[in-house]
Amino acid sequence: MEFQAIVDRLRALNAPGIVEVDEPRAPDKETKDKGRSGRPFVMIEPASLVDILHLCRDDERLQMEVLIDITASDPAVDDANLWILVELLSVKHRHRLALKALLPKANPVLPSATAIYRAAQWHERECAEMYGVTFEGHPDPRNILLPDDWVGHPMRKDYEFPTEYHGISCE
Amino acid sequence: MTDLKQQHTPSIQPSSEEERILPSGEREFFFDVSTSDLEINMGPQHPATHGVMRVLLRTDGELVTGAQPHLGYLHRCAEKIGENVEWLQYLPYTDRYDYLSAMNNNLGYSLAVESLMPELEIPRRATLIRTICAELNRIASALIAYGTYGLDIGAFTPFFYAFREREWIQALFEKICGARLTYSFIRIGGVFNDAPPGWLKEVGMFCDVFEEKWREYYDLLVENHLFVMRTKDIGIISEEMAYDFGLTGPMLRGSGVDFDLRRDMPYMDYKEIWDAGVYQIPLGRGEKGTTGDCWDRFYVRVQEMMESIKIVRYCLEVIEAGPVIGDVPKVIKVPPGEGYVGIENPRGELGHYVHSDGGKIAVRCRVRAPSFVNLAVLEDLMPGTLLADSVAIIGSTDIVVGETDR
Amino acid sequence: MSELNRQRLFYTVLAFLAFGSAGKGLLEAGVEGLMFSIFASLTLGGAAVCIWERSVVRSAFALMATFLGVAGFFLILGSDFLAMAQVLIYVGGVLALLLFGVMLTKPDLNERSLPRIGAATALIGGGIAFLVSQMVGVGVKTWAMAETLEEPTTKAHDIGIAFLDPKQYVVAFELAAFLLTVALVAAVYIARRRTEDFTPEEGQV
Amino acid sequence: MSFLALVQDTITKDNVMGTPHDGGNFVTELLAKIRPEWLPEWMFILTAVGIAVGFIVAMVSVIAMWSVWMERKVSGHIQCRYGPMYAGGWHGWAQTLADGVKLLLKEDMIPKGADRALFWLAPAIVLAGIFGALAAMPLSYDWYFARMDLGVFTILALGSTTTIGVVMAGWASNSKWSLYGAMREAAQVVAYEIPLGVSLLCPLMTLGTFSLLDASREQATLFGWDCGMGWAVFTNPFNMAAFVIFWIAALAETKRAPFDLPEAESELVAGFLTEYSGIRWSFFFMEEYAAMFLMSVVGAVFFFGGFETPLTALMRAADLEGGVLYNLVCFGTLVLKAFAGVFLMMWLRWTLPRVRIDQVMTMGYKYLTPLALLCVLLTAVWEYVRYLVVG
Repeated sequence: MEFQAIVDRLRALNAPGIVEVDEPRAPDKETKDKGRSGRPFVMIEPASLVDILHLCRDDERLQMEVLIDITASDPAVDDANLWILVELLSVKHRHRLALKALLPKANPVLPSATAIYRAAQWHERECAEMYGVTFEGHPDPRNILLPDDWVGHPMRKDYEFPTEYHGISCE
Repeated sequence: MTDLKQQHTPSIQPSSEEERILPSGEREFFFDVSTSDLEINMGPQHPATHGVMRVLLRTDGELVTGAQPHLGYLHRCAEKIGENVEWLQYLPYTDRYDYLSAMNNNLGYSLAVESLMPELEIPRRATLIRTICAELNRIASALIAYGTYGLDIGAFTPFFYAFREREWIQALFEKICGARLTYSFIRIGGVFNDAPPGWLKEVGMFCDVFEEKWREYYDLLVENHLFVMRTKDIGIISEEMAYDFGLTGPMLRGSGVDFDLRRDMPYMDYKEIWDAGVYQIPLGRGEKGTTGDCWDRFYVRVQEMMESIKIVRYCLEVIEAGPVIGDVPKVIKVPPGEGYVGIENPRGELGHYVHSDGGKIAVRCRVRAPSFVNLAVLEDLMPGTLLADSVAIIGSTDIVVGETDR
Repeated sequence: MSELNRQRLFYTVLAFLAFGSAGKGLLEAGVEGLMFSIFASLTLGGAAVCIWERSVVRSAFALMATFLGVAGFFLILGSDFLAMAQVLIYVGGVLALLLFGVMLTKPDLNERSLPRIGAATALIGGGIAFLVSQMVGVGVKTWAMAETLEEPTTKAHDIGIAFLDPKQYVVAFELAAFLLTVALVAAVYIARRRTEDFTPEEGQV
Repeated sequence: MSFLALVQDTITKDNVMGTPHDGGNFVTELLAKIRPEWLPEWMFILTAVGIAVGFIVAMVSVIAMWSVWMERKVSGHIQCRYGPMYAGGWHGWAQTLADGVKLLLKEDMIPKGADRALFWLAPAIVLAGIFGALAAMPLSYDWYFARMDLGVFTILALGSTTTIGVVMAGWASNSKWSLYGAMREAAQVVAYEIPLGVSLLCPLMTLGTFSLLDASREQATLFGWDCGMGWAVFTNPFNMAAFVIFWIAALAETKRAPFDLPEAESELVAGFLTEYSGIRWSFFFMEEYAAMFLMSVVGAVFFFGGFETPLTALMRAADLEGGVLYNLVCFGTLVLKAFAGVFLMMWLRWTLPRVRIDQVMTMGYKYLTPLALLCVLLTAVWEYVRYLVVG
């Protein structure tokens, strides 16, 4: 299925929380729009992420069996939001779907998708330690790549690098 | 750690749940002797964890009752570095996460960046050289997987046989780009330089020799009775489980799922090659035991080497002279946008999510590492197996710790 | 006296006993006496360690000395078949199995509350008295030595005859075989008992 | 006729050869010629024993040294490489010597949590066991340390004590990997001692003796013809089957691949050897190689004719029996045959993957033991028939 067909299907299913559909566009000099390249995605409300994932997995025409990735992105220091990026893949129908949600940095709380995809478990752990996103209902919310006692969330743009670690200077 | 300790309750109450079906089909019971479980650290310096990974095992005699992988010993902040160096400067870092298939990593990253640059045209010769290099590297990586899996099972010699051919591949790479392990050869817009004279011919020679040697590999391990005894019916991943854990690549195909990104979501010229009917997708069919067992995964990897050879042969046939790199400036400025490209790495889907705001440096450079995802399945696979089986299972996931930790 | 010192004293005394008895044996009865003394020290020393040692696994290892010492006696008496059977079965088989079970226990030196001060002191005191009496040659007469250390001449031929001749050991042989078979069948039966046969109480052996 | 009587007849048939030479061990004999008058007998015996022990120690060292070099070359050539090539010049012959020096000079570490006494004792017990077993091995018809009529029984018995040393090493290391190695060793050896012993019964019944010397002499004649080719595997087909069982069990007893579970590198790091280093570590390897050699000797003597080849028969015909040359040829024959066995062990090790512990147990208890017992029965029948026919 093409991207547009997937979006239509999602709309037909009354998928909750769809904010907008963002597709790449050519730059436009008149409106001073720099344009956007890359691949299209669906913008959603963070709260309805789990519902949409449920829908995507269980609907027989979408049938996204595989959760490829859950990660976050911090677009800029002064941006108020984190981006939550979800990649889905349908093995049977051979199509992909990218989801994106804006999550306020002030209160980065998101329901966990672990119950739907087990694959989410480790991605969410990584996302949590790197960006400080709290996944509610995650069964094993420990650090995965960083040490257990690591302070701060390194992938945030405003992260300050530590000057020492356990008495060892990092200068 | 804490989690394991909470679960730590010596099994005194006998129940039918403790019944286990042995690989041989017999039923075994564990009930009469109440022993205390042993917590044992497999790694980070254990020979079977393929690098600095640690698995915390809970064992009852030889039986593994709990397993918990601990990662992060090789964490090198690859993604953070990606947000701090220029587009092209990041390319050598991609070599370092899956250091056994560096060409494929270069390729994945380059394709992801190129997906943000719609104007950029990749010359056909560059694409074909890319394909040749990526497939040769896939063979080299599969050879390591083959050899080290033999080591895990206890057979030493296949490892050296695999290295014999891998050495040739590395020599080929050395001739084309000067490096043997971390190539940085496939660049944004094409490849670094053209193949030296005679190189393509030597690749053809390699293909001829490899086809003969491959038979040797097959007889040495794949059909070896002891090897089959050790790997069949161990670590069975069902189709549903594979989906659930997001497995990709040989792990998924070992479970009998016919899915290969090269064919099903073609990038570069793979669609043309598939349409030419050059290669097939080997699948695990449970020939020796159950579909999705360790043997099936291993079998898929070994078969894929041959398929890669076929692809290389096709590329050698159709390749023509021409430029090898598109019109790329020294300092690349990528138009704003965000893209995700997943390619078929030897270990599964290697995804790069890149986000550009139009500058010289990425805003976000995410690596979706296949080993990282594939490793998560250990937690479910290992309990209920023997200690030796757990080693076989780790080996069959074919992880590269550089990639899991990035 | 601390536990460690007591242990050291015990082993020192044991070593003195062994060397003393060996020396005495050598002086009084030549090589035969020497051999007897060595094997006797091994047997008794191993047994003493086995009883005295706080670690179960060490006790089990000490049994090896006892078994070897007993095998040595058989050798002195000229029955090398018995000696080798003793080593093969008791050291190679029984002890290995014993260790297999015992090793599953924790390596905790304080977990056994067997003879602490009383037995150890008694043993050391007795040992010293014995040593002194032996060395000075007062009181205790030496045991009568075997006449000679005979060259062992057991042949398969003789053993076969001895085991199968109705006038010799066939009854004992058959009885032992029967006993072992029963034990084996019973072991197999126990090993194959099903889960349902077990009540929870039984499981907590 | 009952089975019992059948066995009895088989055993009691008069096929024990007269011993070609009745005397003490050759060290004692040699020393007796130069014994001074004033030397008391016990001191003389102690000296002789000391020299013999020194000889055995030297023998173990040489066997281990040669075997290690051989293993490295064999594995190298199997694996498309050369193995050691530099130390000492010709094909790296001095590599093991150099390694030995390195191991001697290495720091002798005992882990903090280890049981020091047992940790120290374990290599000693392992070595003592194998020395004792080697003492029962004759070098030729006239050269032996002890004339043992129970030679093979002694070898098996004393060889089995090395198990205790290995178990002790594993336990004393106070490492979980070592403990696993020790437990596997205990379980494995107990399981395979039975098929090993039982399968050896077949040639023992054919030859009618426990003594390695007599067994070898017995195999000189084929159908009454002294041609040096009356090997047990030729005179009785079931001995060949028994040899296969014996060989598998011997591999398990010497913890060689595919039965190297006690030290399974990829599973248990190094098993019971994990915490050992330096010369202590090398003691275990000396034991392993000596045990391989010893098992090959037992196999060679009881299945493949021992000292006997047509060459020895020829020398007997030429009336050279008892001479130094004859003994040297016997010795060389046995060593060659034994090293052929060692080579076979190495070949297997570098070819086959390791088996799993439950497969080891299944193989030992479910297949090898019953098969060995069946072999014994069939051998008995065959021998009885042969006895009736040939007489």
